[in-house]
Amino acid sequence: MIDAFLHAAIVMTTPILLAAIGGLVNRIGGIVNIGLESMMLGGALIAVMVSAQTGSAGLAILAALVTGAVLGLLMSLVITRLSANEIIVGLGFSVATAGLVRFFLKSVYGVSGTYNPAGVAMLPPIDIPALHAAPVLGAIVSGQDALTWLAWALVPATAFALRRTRWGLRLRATGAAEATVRAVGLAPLTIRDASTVFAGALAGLAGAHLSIGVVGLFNEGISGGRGFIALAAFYFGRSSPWRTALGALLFGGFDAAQIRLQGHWIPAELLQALPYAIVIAVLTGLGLADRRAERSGRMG
Amino acid sequence: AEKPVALIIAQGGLGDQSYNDLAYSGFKKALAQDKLEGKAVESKDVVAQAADILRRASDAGFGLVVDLEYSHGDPLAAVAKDYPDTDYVILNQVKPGANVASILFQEQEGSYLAGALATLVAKDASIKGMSGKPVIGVIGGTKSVGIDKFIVGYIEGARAVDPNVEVKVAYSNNFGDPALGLQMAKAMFDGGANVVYQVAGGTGLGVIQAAKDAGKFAIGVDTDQDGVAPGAVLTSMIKRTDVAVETVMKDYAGHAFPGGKTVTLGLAQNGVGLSPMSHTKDKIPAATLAKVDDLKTKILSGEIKVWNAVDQGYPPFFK
Amino acid sequence: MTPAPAVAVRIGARALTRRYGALVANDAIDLSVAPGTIHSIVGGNGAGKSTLMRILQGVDFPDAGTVVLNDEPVRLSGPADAFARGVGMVHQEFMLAPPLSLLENLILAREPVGAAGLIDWRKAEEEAGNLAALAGAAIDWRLKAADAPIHVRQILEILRLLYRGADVLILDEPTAVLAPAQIVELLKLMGKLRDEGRTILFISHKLDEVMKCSDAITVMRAGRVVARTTASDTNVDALARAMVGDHAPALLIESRERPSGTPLFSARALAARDPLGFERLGPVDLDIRAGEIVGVAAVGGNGQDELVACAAGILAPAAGSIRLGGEDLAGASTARFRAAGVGYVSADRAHEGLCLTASLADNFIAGRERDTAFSRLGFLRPANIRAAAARGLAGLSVRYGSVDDPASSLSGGNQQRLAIARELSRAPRLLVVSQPTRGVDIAGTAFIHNLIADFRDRGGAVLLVSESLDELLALSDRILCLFNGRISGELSRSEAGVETVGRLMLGRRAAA
Amino acid sequence: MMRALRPRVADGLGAAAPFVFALAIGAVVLFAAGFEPLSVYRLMIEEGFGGERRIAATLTASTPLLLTGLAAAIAFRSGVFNVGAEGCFYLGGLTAAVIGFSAPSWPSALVLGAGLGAAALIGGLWLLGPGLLRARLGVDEVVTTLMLNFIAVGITSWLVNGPLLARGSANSATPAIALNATLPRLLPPTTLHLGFAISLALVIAYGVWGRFTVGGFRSRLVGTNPRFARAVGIEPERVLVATMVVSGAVGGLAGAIHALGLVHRFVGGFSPGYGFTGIAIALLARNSALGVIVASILFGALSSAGASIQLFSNVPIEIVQILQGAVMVFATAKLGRLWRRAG
Ligand SMILES: Nc1ncnc2c1ncn2[C@@H]1O[C@H](COP(=O)(O)OP(=O)(O)OP(=O)(O)O)[C@@H](O)[C@H]1O
Ligand SMILES: Nc1ncnc2c1ncn2[C@@H]1O[C@H](COP(=O)(O)OP(=O)(O)OP(=O)(O)O)[C@@H](O)[C@H]1O
Ligand SMILES: [Mg+2]
Ligand SMILES: [Mg+2]
Repeated sequence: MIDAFLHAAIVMTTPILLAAIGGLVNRIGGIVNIGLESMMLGGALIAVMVSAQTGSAGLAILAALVTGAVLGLLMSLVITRLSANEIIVGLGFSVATAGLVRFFLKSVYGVSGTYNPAGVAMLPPIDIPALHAAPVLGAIVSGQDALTWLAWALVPATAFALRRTRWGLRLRATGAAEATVRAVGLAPLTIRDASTVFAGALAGLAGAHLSIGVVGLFNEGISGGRGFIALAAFYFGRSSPWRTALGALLFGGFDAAQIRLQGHWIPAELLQALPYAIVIAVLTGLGLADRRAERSGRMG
Repeated sequence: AEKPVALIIAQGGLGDQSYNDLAYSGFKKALAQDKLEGKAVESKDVVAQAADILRRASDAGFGLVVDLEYSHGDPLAAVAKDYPDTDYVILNQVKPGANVASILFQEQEGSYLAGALATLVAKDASIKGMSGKPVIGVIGGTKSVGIDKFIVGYIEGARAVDPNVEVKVAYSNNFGDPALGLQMAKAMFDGGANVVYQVAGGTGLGVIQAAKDAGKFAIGVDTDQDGVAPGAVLTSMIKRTDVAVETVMKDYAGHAFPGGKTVTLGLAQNGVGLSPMSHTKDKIPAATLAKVDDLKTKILSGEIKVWNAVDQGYPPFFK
Repeated sequence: MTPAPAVAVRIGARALTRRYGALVANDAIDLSVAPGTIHSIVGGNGAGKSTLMRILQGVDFPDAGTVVLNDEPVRLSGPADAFARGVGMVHQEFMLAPPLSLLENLILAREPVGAAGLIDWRKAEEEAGNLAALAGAAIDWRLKAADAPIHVRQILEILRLLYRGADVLILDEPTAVLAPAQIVELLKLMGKLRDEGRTILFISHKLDEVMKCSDAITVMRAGRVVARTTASDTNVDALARAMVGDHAPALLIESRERPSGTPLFSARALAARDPLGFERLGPVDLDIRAGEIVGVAAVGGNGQDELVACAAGILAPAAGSIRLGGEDLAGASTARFRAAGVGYVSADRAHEGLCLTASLADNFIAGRERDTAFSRLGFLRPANIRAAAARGLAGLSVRYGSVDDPASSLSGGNQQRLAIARELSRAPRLLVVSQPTRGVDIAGTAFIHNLIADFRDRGGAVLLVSESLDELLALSDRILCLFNGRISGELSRSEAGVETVGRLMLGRRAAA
Repeated sequence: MMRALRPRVADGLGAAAPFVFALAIGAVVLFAAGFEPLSVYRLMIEEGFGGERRIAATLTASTPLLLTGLAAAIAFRSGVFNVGAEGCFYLGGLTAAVIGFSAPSWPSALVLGAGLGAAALIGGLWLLGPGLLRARLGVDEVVTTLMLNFIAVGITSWLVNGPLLARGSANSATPAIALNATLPRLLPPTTLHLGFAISLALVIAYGVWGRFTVGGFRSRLVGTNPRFARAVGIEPERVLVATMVVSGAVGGLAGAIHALGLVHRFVGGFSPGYGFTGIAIALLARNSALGVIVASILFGALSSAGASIQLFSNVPIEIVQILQGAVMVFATAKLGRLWRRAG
């Protein structure tokens, strides 16, 4: 029972984590990405289409990555080059992309909402025979797909890259002081665009994980608000990949838990609202802690 | 020729893999068969635009308006009074008016049979994948009384064949999230459920996928979903919304619109019922099928009256 | 380093023009800077100095004319291009990423990378160490830029140019935020760099500095070059005349004897933290009497900002008490401080002193909108508001279009006049003033000094913080020196001199 | 007084540009799908504004947007990025519906007053928390108000499925409100109701408030420069909390007017995202009252025409969503830069 729960928690965490890492990097570069949802949706659809066409999950993933990246670039250009408000652009992108996806499905495939072609190649789970039998660990790591591994590998990799590579340094500088970055001869807007492209690519992968990693079909509701959950996760994480991962895990774990807890203590509607309340509670706690630290002061 | 027909799509829109899609397919079929003109109207804001859309269609010379949106009941009754020459159809509720036809479904009756079959199959360890224990599940797309009408009937049917049955109930809060549906069903299968009934539109496609992965059974809903994953879908609780729309349009084309009448579509009218089970029939012992048939006969004869959560409220065995 | 090339003009401009709308910020500028020299550019506020420098650095682009490098006209594509040609600039505003460490700020855009494309921190530290040694500065490279003292940030910006291999250094008002001792250090460093063959473009409003360090001087006024000279051919007065044109202002403030009586403002055991939570101030005791200007001298980051913020009621003290005219203001809101009679002229004109997007009229009455003169039953009285603003501005000889224009339409010096006028129009009892003339030209400075002295003469109390010792010595009746958040000495007007104050600011004892 | 509403020509052009862009993008999509964009747009204009009834339908559709746009504008003006109007809309709608069906014997004015007032109160209280959190602890209000939307939807759908469910209803809905609780129709038989006039009046009052009152003056200073505001003795925290509460109250009121004026009960799917559309409207309007009115009516027309054009053409409804999304994308973009770059 606990094994199944842990396994499900990891599966549910993967798309949130992928999108949240992207959103985190984007935010460090200076853009709060509200459009992750649309990039997920685009990635999910393209993944199913390419997978059904070619029978290759690898190509499908690549296509989802590119789709998310292109959507990210488009969104970024409006924000950086036309100085538009990132929040409204992100919301608009989500609305317009949802409409476009439906419009596309109707006019190309003559279907509404769901696209369920034959011959979708799924992402294969990676079994680790040595760990399969291990009690808790086996359930967590065995039988997960490549995108889940990628998502978790990205956590330390992102933390490392932010600290130790020139791209990380430039990204942090861009988010903190755009004029400075321009003055030293770099192109802050391009750096910012690159971070949105990265976020879009990861959100595209998150979509692919949902459509060809979990179910093998596309539905217009498949992103299920996970882009917004990812937003909460990286806000929670502030600028730390590890804390962001913790936030994503909180939501993924909660999703896995709530489907097991339903009908036991509280009504399903309220149970499902709980993670949002937890986010507020955690932010309040962090705010209080900051305030206390400020009150008690530091030695300088 | 007759004046054209308008079909007003309910919340959730086309693509819900369920109610709207089914009605729409009946609508298209009727247009072709009866040589009618017609348009379907979708709106993100369908709740608020009730009277506006109904009046616009009536003003624009549509002769029949079929409204799928539940919240349009009262506005439809009001608009219908102003347009005596236009016919209206409302579903799932009864509204007055000589030019208004009401269509009611008895989804609880078909769900009752689904629950009974699910329990019998679950208890039969000779069927591949079944544990032999009376544990089954159901996943609703949202917590609402319209969905609970299915769920209550399902539970009642399960209890009819085994009072000790355990029925796991959960709601996905989303009709379009198959990944969530898959995880929810998986949790139920992991928890010992043998058969899971889905009443959750696109989310339910994930439930079927999970049954296939787990070597258990799902039960489809609305359309015959047995073919979605042949062998993994035990049966489907078919609700003939398409037939209802098709029939009423045919009557309209033939100048026999059932204005002022209430059309009830239950087991007796073949408006709801189980699918032919073309992929699974062979795996199920004949006695089990006979038992389900027997229950069906009893419902038809009135010997069994299945609980209708919409009319009767919630029964004591369901919270 | 780069050997001085055999050219006549290392950097310069030819008929260079830059317009902002109707305003001609640079009007057919010709400039020639010889290699291996320190070339100063002086001029009043808005003369166009920064604009010219930004164009030379490729951050901005001319509408007509060209930049000249090594005798050749060139078209710079951007700052990266300028860096590639050996030209680097320290901007008037700090160009550092606050949350990054000093080392990270140093290497940004030219990071040493080692194996696998990772930043080679050891190499970075080594180069940083060499540069610090060259500048004769001790720098904790791990400190966040936000936490570093101002002079360290200023030095870092110069070191960054050297790190990038620039041999032309454009320094736009680098001394504006430094204490006297630090200015001396900086000028020394500049001389050393020049002697090594580098070319330096230096901008400052402090003409004595300019006289001290320059090989050549170009004077700008209203977008044009009005004089070219050398330090040996001119003097401070001549330069000032060239800058402002005909009307050179008189600069004489009379000192006052120390007034007696109970203090109007009195702080006891006052302590405060900066926004990052570091103890910066205190505990200090401070009294100010009506009719007295108390000046505070301190090197940046020694608690004077916190003192000002506490006295103005912007910052809640970590400990201690503040009383004004007997009223206890401990824990009171800014609004209560103001109601009690505190006026405040912020050092941060653009963000705290004014609301640049709001109209002149709104800026003038902001904070008094509830007065019956300006509103009735919650409704504003626009006619009264505009009339009051017009009256207020009339006495300041501020040039403006309409009181409905945004405050951003005023030049920097005029913005400062507006900010001070607003505070004085409230008839405060205590005026807290921080850096009243930072970046203000000579004429504006004199005007502002007169406003402050007038207020004192009418019985007002003034707390004055300034980085300019000249200003403190010209205005203050009494000078307090802060070092490490504590009062390191107190001098009367007659005792105070640049030497003594400078020593106390650095925590050393005053000479007997 | 009209000065507050008088548009500046340049502002007007600036605000129209996003629509032009969105229409161009929509035209490409339509063309690609084999439709004639111009005739689709002509049909949309006819369905949006062609005749009294269509105009009434458009104004009805714009009513909730006027108020959610107003709720957003009030907040943005003071520098608070409140995205929580959606949640307030749900809570306000449910509150008003409950009062509306519970007191069938009260005088109409009383029950309407109670319904609208209670909804405003609930909406205001709902956002008091985020206001205080931001003012006291610096907790980002975008996240807290976004999260509160999900929570409000959860709470209302629980209530409407359980304790407040109408007997015999096959979907989540409260009983219908009593006749005394319905806002009167302005132009029968169209659905245009008194709520439109109330909403319009409130937006105009906002324009007057923002320009001519002490409160509007303070909110503008706090919104553009909070440090300056503090330095001259205005307390940004007070303004911020008050703003959040007022914004929430307007959001709650919007829901109440929607329930009492149009839907006549609370049902599942009560708002198709009016709160979020309101954000777009406020940004598009640059927080000006006139802008809110114009943008609300345009979005209302898009919605009402989007539904009814389907009766006369085969254009998929998604074109409305695409247009709306595209307007949002370009709402705050400085489109002039495209030309400067090219030129
Ligand atoms: N980006 C800009 N847009 C519009 N006007 C500008 C801009 N930058 C500078 N100006 C105007 O150009 C003129 C010259 O400004 P500049 O900053 O070059 O003056 P400065 O000599 O450096 O003055 P200061 O001594 O105050 O630093 C001023 O009137 C200024 O207001
Ligand atoms: N310092 C302040 N900062 C922000 N808002 C304020 C401040 N003072 C009052 N308000 C707001 O202005 C409105 C009027 O309040 P009130 O009459 O107390 O203002 P006031 O400035 O104290 O007036 P008065 O000067 O007449 O005493 C209230 O909405 C209040 O919240
Ligand atoms: Mg300058
Ligand atoms: Mg200056």
